[in-house]
Formats: sequence, structure tokens, C-alpha cells
Amino acid sequence: MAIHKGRGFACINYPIGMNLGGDPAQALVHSTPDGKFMVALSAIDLGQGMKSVTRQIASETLGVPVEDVYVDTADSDTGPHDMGSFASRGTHRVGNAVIRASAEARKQMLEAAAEELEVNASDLDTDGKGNIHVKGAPSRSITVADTAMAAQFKQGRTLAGRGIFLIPPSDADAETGEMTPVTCFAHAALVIDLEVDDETGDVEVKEINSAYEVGRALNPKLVEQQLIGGAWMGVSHALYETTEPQYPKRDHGPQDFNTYLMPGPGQIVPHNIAVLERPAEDAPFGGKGPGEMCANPVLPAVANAIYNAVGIRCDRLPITPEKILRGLRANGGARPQQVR
Amino acid sequence: MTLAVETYPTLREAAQALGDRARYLGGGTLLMRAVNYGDQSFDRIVRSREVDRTVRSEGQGIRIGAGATMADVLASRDLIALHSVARIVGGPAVRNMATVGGNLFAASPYGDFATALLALDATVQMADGQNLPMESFLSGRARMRGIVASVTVPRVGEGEFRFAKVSRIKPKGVSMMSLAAVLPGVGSGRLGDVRIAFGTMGPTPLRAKAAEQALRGRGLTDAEIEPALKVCCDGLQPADDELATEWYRREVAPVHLKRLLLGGRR
Amino acid sequence: MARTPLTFTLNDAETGVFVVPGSNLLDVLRRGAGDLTPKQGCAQGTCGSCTVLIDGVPHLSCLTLAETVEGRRIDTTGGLAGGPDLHPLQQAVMEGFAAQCGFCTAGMLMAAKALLDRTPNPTRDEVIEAISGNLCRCTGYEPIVDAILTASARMQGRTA
Amino acid sequence: MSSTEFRKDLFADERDDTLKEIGKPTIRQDILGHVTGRTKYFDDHLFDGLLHMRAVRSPHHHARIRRIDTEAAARMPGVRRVVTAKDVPVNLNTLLSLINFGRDDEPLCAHDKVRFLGETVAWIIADTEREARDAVAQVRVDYEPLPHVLDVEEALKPDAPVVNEVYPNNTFDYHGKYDHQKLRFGDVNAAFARADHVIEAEYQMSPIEQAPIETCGAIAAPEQNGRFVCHTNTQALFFSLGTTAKLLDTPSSRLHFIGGTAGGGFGGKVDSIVEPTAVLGAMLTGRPVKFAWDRYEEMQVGAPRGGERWRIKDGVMRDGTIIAREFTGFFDSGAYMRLSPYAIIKGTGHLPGPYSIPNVASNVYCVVANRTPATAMRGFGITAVDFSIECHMDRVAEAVGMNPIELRILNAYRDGDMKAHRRKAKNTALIECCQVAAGKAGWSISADAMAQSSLRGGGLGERGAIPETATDEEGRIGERRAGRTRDTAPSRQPTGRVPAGHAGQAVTAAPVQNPDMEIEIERIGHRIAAQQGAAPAPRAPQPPAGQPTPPRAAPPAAAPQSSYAPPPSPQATAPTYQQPPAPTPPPAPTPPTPPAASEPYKPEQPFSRGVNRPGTSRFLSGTRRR
Repeated sequence: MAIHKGRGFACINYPIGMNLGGDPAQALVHSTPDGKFMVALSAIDLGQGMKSVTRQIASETLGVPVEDVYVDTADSDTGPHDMGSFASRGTHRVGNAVIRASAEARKQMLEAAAEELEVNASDLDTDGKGNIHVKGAPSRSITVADTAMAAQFKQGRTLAGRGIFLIPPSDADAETGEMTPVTCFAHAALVIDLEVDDETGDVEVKEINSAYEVGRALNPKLVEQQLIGGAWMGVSHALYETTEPQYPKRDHGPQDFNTYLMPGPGQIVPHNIAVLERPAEDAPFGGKGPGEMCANPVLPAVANAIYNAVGIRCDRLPITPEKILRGLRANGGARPQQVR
Repeated sequence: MTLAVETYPTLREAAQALGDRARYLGGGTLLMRAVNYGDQSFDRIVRSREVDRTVRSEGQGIRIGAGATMADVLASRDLIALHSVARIVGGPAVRNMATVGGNLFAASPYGDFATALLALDATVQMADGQNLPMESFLSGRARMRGIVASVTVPRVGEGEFRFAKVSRIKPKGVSMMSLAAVLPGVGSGRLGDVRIAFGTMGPTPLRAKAAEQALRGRGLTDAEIEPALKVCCDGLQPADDELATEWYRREVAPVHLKRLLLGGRR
Repeated sequence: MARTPLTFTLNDAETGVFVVPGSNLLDVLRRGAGDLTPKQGCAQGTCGSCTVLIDGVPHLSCLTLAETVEGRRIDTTGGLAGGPDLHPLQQAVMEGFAAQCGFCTAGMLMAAKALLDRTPNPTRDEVIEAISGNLCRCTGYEPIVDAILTASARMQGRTA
Repeated sequence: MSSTEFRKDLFADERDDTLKEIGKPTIRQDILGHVTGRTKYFDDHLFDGLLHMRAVRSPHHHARIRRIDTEAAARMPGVRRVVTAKDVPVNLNTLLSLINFGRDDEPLCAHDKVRFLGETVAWIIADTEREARDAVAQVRVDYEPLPHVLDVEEALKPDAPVVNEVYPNNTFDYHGKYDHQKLRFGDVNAAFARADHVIEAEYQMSPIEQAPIETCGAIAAPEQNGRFVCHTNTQALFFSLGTTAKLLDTPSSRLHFIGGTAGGGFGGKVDSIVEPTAVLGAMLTGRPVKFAWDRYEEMQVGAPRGGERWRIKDGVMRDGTIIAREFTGFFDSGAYMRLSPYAIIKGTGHLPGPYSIPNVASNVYCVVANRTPATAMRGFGITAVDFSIECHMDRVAEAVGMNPIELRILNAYRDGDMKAHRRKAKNTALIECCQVAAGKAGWSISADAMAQSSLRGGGLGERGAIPETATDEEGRIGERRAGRTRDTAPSRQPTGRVPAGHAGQAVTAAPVQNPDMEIEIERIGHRIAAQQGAAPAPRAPQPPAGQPTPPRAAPPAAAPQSSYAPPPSPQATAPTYQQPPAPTPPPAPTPPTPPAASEPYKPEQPFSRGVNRPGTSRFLSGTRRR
């Protein structure tokens, strides 16, 4: 028996969103009478943090405290149209729509404040703490709450905004495949260290070191959540998951979580992440969506590390102990590759 | 086909009430799943108010009430040898529910506790007073029409019982294979009447009798166990399932048996 | 359809419901007693989202025949916070970003509470063992384990 | 223990890190609900008199339905309604018809035949879930099993059973012309001929379950004023609403969909099946109805990530430079299309991965077989191809004896490089990711590799140019079924050329409706847009799509022998799907016109390939209906 250490690498890019466009997102923003802002979306929060990140985007754009913003998803009677949460389109498409809606609401807010302060709206700025002040003269200020009250009850003005972000539908060319993916690309590179048991084919992932470029970490903790959870899912896809162990035969398909395998809490892999931020021009504050791409580099990095450990190319997923053992039998044993 | 729940004061009465379309409720981990998924093979759930969760010494063995949960086993000092088995059944919530009696009926890939009891040569006491050795209980299990009242486990010497569960998910995963061995004489360097049982290597836990035979009179060294490893799948009936193929199970059974006997890694 | 009366204590409140024979406790808690905090993820006993405490120990409510809880005490995440004050476990999960979709959280909290009630200073391995029957698809588990250790430390007046 | 560091030193001059809220670790808005258990998922809405709906499912991969006998089921205790295909007003749809993509190919409930194991053939609505299950067991369906095909490449053979009559060749029809999506950039065959190494391999992804802990489900109930409310965990609220409106032939204004909070999704909650089913149940019974998948259905009936197969062939020089890369891909779409044809286009646009390779070709097939339909999953259209590419990169590194990270950096795309889809790369960061990851892992790479940058060296010479491109017309719709085409890989005998430099006009985001919606440039937090002239410039308005759009002019620069033709207009594409069209001769050669290569590819028509019923989208305005 021997345990063989292996190290593998992979790097990827990920196109954000549905690349041929035609996937609009809308947002509506309005203020309460006392200057809190409600954002209505039809985007879905399925755990990725849609409500939280759009709330931060609205707060930043409006220039008001994040506590004064609340995001409501998704009610088709009150929320405007949105295609949905998939293809990492949420941050990018919905985020842009929220910026537009919030920008318009901000404009109304500054005009209302300007009327109260008797200055030009273009001379005003927000401090992000609930105040609007004259640029360069912080003492000449009015609170957002008072502004909203004045707009509502004195000026007859709404502090509201609407936003849509659309990349119009296009197509791929039939002959050359020419197309405009339009969106930005997120990037990642990742090193996996693992061990392979050459008697059973069992693999134990020991460590992950990674670099993810996400445009901008709109909320660093949400990004971290995605990257750690996503890498776990990548390990799971690489080594465990399948609805059809005998693919393409449909026999013995798992029907519960006991036989549909995913690594448990006893298999947490230390994951050292570096987050890089190169803002994308058309993304909200430059942020690309980290949610989907984070699992992708793990799969090939695991396969490459297994080759490094025992000299077997595992080209069919998931890489089960059986596939490794069959490879070892075919090769006449482990053939460890160069130590990296 | 509305479900009925019938509750009886004693186990004996519950046993008498069982029939073709009834199932007895132990801890519920098997039965309630079947209920939830609309199993059409029964429409009566039979319960007893008499739930025996006691563990006590009895003669040469330890008697475990069939209603004892895995958590009860873990709480019993008498059953310290079986702690390694009870600990790997399900997660904590399942261990608070799953009973020793119920585990005897768990189909592959479940039934790790039954695998251990088979190696230990336990005796099953039915509610009607019948006593069955584990092996005959398991082989007749499919046709069984009674309720288990208790199980009696012979005492084993220190270090003579070994158990391993092979699962890809840690710490709680279902068995790809489980192995239990009783190794009399292990301390002396010469094995006596060895008993080895495999779980998830057939429709019920099964003994590896050829391997048992090959180990008799041997010591636990690489060379001396080699013949046993070669024949360890004789008499087993591994199959393809969601977790592994028959081929893989046959390939790694000797490896895991070797590790169990020699105390290998993983 | 005939229904059976059933009484139990749910988070300190005496509760009485009528149940359809064969119902599992999860359905009874959610639709009968109106406690929506335990969740159904599988109804097979394989995900742990429905974990509740019965007489203080964790059970899978989806595999518990409702009739068996007559007169017993059931605790759910619905009763975890003391009024407006969050339980330290809730606080730690919140601050530690230890939930994403949140669907497993209520069951996870019950499994963790059962651990800390008995083992106030668990090791990391004990925490892992305690939540081993509770699946999470979002987080990769590490933030959850960390949060439980943080809560334990705070409850013991330590810094994690 | 894991750790996270933020490398603020990298690309620092492109960022403004003084934003007030963006970049802060603000606690999640929904977290208090999660930890108290008060977050409301779809099933956390209580209705008095809730009924439960369960599906009767096919035990066959492929079978004709001779008869469905529901009498015994209807008499079972608690049963309120037996529902079959005839109760579905418009029992044919495709998910992306809402954006005019693809042909309606999928019934909500099978009626003539079943095409995959687990397909719905009827439903029971009963007072309790158990009663619904009991009645489901009493439905008798008389099936005539048909030959089935499970493997994607078997399904392409001439004698394979026809799975879905809407796609009689077992492939999605791309552009009304080919049985696959092509990508052609340069001339791979010429490059293979001069490469020092040619490296080929095949990769296979497994079907994977999204496995959210909360299964797909919906509760629908009559609301006041003849409307229906639907609480759902859909990942796409308006897909689900629009699909429901279409299948049930009801105005979308009668539907009130509430969602927005899902217990995980990962792509598995896009398909919009549970919502129309639950609303149908509520319409037929006038009662609140819950329809949700159990875990078995979620795993074996609900759509997985499909099992893609990819073959890659690389031409590589001794120094590790990859000069050609060719792909043959097979998407396992299952019995119905759903999102797979679109995923292929996303995947095609992604090729050849994050590398600058001067010659790229690919053929990708969206294959219909008697399998569970596939759908979206985290990494939509990309995960499997990335697995394949990155495994292949290691094979290449081994063949040329290079450090695998250095090989990637050598071939990495950089700002200004021309990509195979004929747009320039920008905002790249692959090299930096490679360098940082190597550093963190202590995997040493050469000083030269460490000195590289995404910002430098891109777009120089050939890297920034579109090469002359070899094209072919192989794989026309129906050719394979007729036995006239066997090869699936890109052609070895190209018949046409697209001149060097030929590229169309990029599509950009629609501009803001009014200037107030534009965030002030100094508040966007980065300097990219500022440097490049703010947000995308407003474009000339698109021609109204409702008017017939003429086929765009052929590229004036096309060489006389070129068979490179523009994508035909939707009118011209409407093929007869029952009979595969005979191969049409290449369009008449277009005479070359002097202003070479400047006439762009203009995607001026709405996204509409493969639609056989124009105007099916409820979200395109009246003027768009043709």
C-alpha cells in the first residue's frame, strides 16, 4: 500500500451572463416619506446574496446608509420584469439596473434638497450617512429624511427611479460562430494538493490554493462565501457527484442524499484564497459575478493532481475510486509523476 | 388505502396483530420513510407501548432490548465493544431514533449494526419467544413475520472485536462496505474460531466463511493472512449499486479486510 | 378522515392538534401547529433540515410518527431566541456569514444546540460530528463549524 | 482552516477604493430571517384547505401511450381531481420561447408518448399528499415500449429512434441550416499540418444534480377577481409566469407570482414546471394546490446538468505555443431542449478557453435522446468545457515537457488579443491569477513567467488580428440522418474562405432612457469607463423588429469562392421539420466590393433562430409579433 501525493493546476475564465443578451433586468426604487428607500426587484435570492448585494449597490448609488435601503424580491404585481437568477447574471444585469434606478432616484433627491437649500443640485453631494450637503461646505446640509419629507409634502416630487439593463438579443453566426459575448470575464487559477491511495483508489483533497479575479468584491464576505462554498462544490463534482453512475445507462441512479454523494463536514479542505479585483467597464462598480465560476477550475485541477500522483488520466467525471483503481490495474500500478 | 396506526400495550399483542399489510414501528427511520414515499405494500402501522430499551448482562452475554437506540448503545458501558459500530450509524439524530431491532431489518446499504451482530454470533429473541442465531435470522429475514424483542450478544475478549465502515463521506456516510471481525486468540498470536462478516456485500450482512477458515490457527501478519484475503469474497454476493460496482467491491474487499486485521490506515 | 388528537409542548407552549394517522411530526409541526421553522428537504431522513429536539435530543421530525410525541417536549428554532435576543448560535451564524440560502439553517441550529447543551466546550471534531446528519449545499460547512465554535466560546466567556 | 486575502495591490490603478458601501462586509439583508427560521420559502405560506398534487410518471425510457385508465384512482379516498394532458390548454412549450429561441417541443403532460423515464403522464389532486400518492399508484397506463437511445453519439446515427418529432434528427437545428453550432477561426487543418505535436483526447462530464436542499415546488391558489396567486421557489419569476400563461392560455395579468427566496437553486429551479402544474391544479379545483417534487423526483426526474462529451485536438509547437485547437462537443440535452441549445452558444463563445490561439474550430451538437432533460447548473455551458480544456492543457504541457503553469501563461490571452468569436479581449487577468495561485501554493515558475502581464503584449501583430478563415458547409440539417454525413468533427476539407479581418459589429448594452439614470462618472469606483469614454455610447435605434427585416447584405469582402453566408432572416429559415430539407446549394457568390472587410456582422434581427411559431413570446410587444 502506498499513499501518493499529487499536485494539480487549472485556470479558467468565465463569461458573465447569458452571452447573447436578450436578458433584461429591471429595478424600481422609491422612498418612504421619511427618506428610506425601497428597491423592488424580480430577481431571486437563492442564497447567493442577491438582496444583500443589490442593497449595497442601491445604497452606494443613492448615497444613503445601507440600513436605510431595503430590497424586496420578487412579486410579479409590484416588481418589474427580470429574467431570473442564473448564468451569473444577477450581480451584473440586476446590479446595473439597480444603479440606473438608484441614480434616477438620487437625482430627484438632490433636486429636492437643492430646492430646500436654495442651491443648484449639481453643487450637492451625499455623505453616505443620511445627509446631503453643499460640496465643499459640509455645514450647509439637509438630512435625507427632511429632503424626503419636503419632497413628499411640500414640493410634490417623488424620490423614485426606474432602471433597466438590457443587452439586446443577438445571435451567433452560423458559419463562423461570430458573436458578442458582451459581458465581462471573471478569472481564476487554482492549485490542488491531494493524496491517492493506490490500493483502493480513494482520493483525499488536502489543500486548495487559489486566486480569483472578481472585478470588484462588492461585499468581500459574500464573495468569500461563494468562493469557499463553490470550491467545495467543485471538489464534490470532481470526485463524487453523479445522478447516473453507469452513464449513459440509467441504472442505479441515486434517489437520496445517502447515495448521492457529496463531501461531508469531516472533509473540509483548507482553502487559501487570494481575491484579485480588476473592475470591468460595464459591470456594477466593476464587479463580476463570482457565483458560478468558482467551482469550475477545481474539477480539472483535481484530475491533473491525480495524474501527478499516480499517472492516471481521469477524463470521465466523477473520478471515483473505481475509475482510479481500473487505471492502476491497466497501468500495472501507480506511476507517480514529477514532484511539484 | 388510508393508513391506520394501531397501538398495543405489549410487544406480544403487537406481534399478534401483525399481518400481511402491517408493519411494526421501531425507531421509524426505515418505516416512516416508506410511509412518506407512499409505500403501497402496507396500510397498517403497528406500535407497542412496551418499548424495551434496556441493556443488561445475561449469562455469557449482554441482552439488548430491541427498542434500544444507537444512542442507548453508546450510553452503555457494557456495550463498549459495540460503541465503534453504533457511532457510525447515521448522524446524531438518527442515532437517537434508530433501534437495534430495526437495524436487523435494514436492507443494504444499511444495517451496519447487524453486520457486527452477525460477526459476534448474537442471538435474536422474537416476541413470540423464539430464539434465532443471527445467521439464520438474516437468511430468513425476507419472510419474517414477527417482532424482535431483544438481541443477546456474547461477550468478547478485549481487542477481539474489530469493526470498520468504508464510506466515502466523512464523518457520516452510508457504507460502501462494512466489515466486522471477532478474533479469538488475537492476543496469543494464534487465532481461534474467527468470525468475519461483511455488510453491503449482499442482500443481507454475510459471513466470509472461507476467510474465517483460512485464518484459523494463524497469526496476524502479512504473510499469514494472505490466504484469507484471497478467498474473502467467497460466499459474498456483492452487486452493483449507486455507491460502487460489484467489480470494485470485490477488488477492495481484501484490502479493507487486511487493514481491519492489521490495523491499517483510513 | 379520522383524526387523532395529540398534545405536546412546543417551545414552552402547550399545543394540541388533530393529526391524520400516519402523519410525520414535521407535517404536524408545520401545518398543524403552524411552526414553519423546521424544513422538509427530503422526507427520507437524509438531509437533517427537519431536525427538532424531542425531550432535548435531536430527532428527524420527518421520520417521527406524530403519535409518538404525545406528552413530550419539542423544541425548534422557532423557540431558540429568547424573545428579541438571539441565541449565541444565531448570532454567530449571522455574523460569521454561515448561511447562504438559509434552508438548512434551522435544522443545523437545532443540531448545534443539542451539542452545546451537553458539551459546552466541544472540539472541532465534536462539532463536525454533531452536524454530520445535516446537509448544506451552499457553504462548504467550514463557516458553520466556525460559527458553532464561536458561539460555544462566547457562551463560555472565551474568545474564539 | 481557510483564509482569504484581498490583493489590493494588483490593478490598483484601475480601481477607486474609496466607495462608501461597496467593498464593505455588510451583513446579509436576509440573515436574521435565516437564523430565526422566519425566512419564508414557498412552502411557508399556509392555506386552509390546501390540496396536494402528485404526478404519475413513466416507467419507460420511450413508449407509446395506448390508454390511461384513471377510474380506480378517481374513486380513491380524498381524491379531488384526476388531471391529464387534455386538461392542459396549450400543452406544448419550450422554455426559451419567451425570448423567441427554439421551437415548442415539450408537453407539460405527455399524451401520445413518453420520451424519458419519469415523464409526467397524469396528475392526482387529493386532500393529503399520502392520498395523492395512493391514487397515483392506482392509475393504469397501457404503454407500448419503443426502442430507445441513451447515448448522445448513438442518437446521431441514421438508424437511431426518433426521440422527439419536433427535432426529427435528434439534434437542435442551428440557424435553420446545421445540426450543430460551428466556430471557425483561422485554419486548424493547415496548422495541425505544421505543428510539432498534435494532441487529442476525449472528456466526459457526468450528469449532476443541482441538489438544493429545498426541492422545486409551488403553491397556487385562487385569488380575488379571478386571479391566481402562485408562491414559488423559481429562479426565474417571469419565465415561470410567462410559461404558465402560455401553457394555461391565460392572460399573464391573471397570474400573481410571488417568490424571490429559494432554498438553494444552482440552476435546477429555472425550468418552470411546478408553477404551471400547481396553477393548473388550482384552476381545475378552485382550491389552493401544492405541487412539489420529492427528493427522488428532484434527483431522477428534475433536470440535471447534462452529461457533456468533448473531444479536443491541439496543434502545439515545441516551445509550447498552441497554434490550433479543435473541439467536437456533444451536449446531452435529454428528450427536450429547455436551455441546452443556448448553453451551447454560451459554450461556443467561450472557446478556446482563456488562451490566445490563432486557429480554432469547433462543432457542438445539442443532442436529443431518451434521457432526463438537462437544464442550467452553476457554470452554465462552461463547466464541462473548462474541465476538458484544463485537463488537455496538462496533456500538452507533458507533451512539450513544460511546467503546466508556464504553459498557461505562455498561451494566456491578454488585453487586445483577438478571440475566436471575433471580438477583442479586454479586462483580462488570467496571467495574474496564475502567478498569484502559484505563489500561494509555493509552486515555483520561471522569472520570465512571473514577469508576464495581462496588460502587456496583447494584440500585437497576429494576436490582435482575425486570420483568414476556412469554412465548410458540412452537417446540414438532415444530412446525418440520411447517412450522407458521418463525421462530427470540424471538416478536414474546407470549401470556403472568409477573408482576414472580417468582423461584425459588437452588441452593447442599451443606453439609459434618460440621463438621470446614469450614475455620475466620478462615483462608479473605477477608471476603465472614464478612460474609455464613459458608458457605452448610445447606438442608433434598432430597426423595429416587428417589421420584416431583410436579410443583411452579404459581407462585401467575401471572396468569390466563399460559401460564407449571412444568417438568413427568420422568414427564410422556417424549414419544414417533418422532412429534412435537401441540402441547398451555397448561395450565389457575392462579388467582392472594394471597402474590404469593413462591413460588419450586424445582429440586427431579434434573437429568433429555430423558431417555428414566430410571435410566441408573451414578452415581445405586439409590434414584434409577426
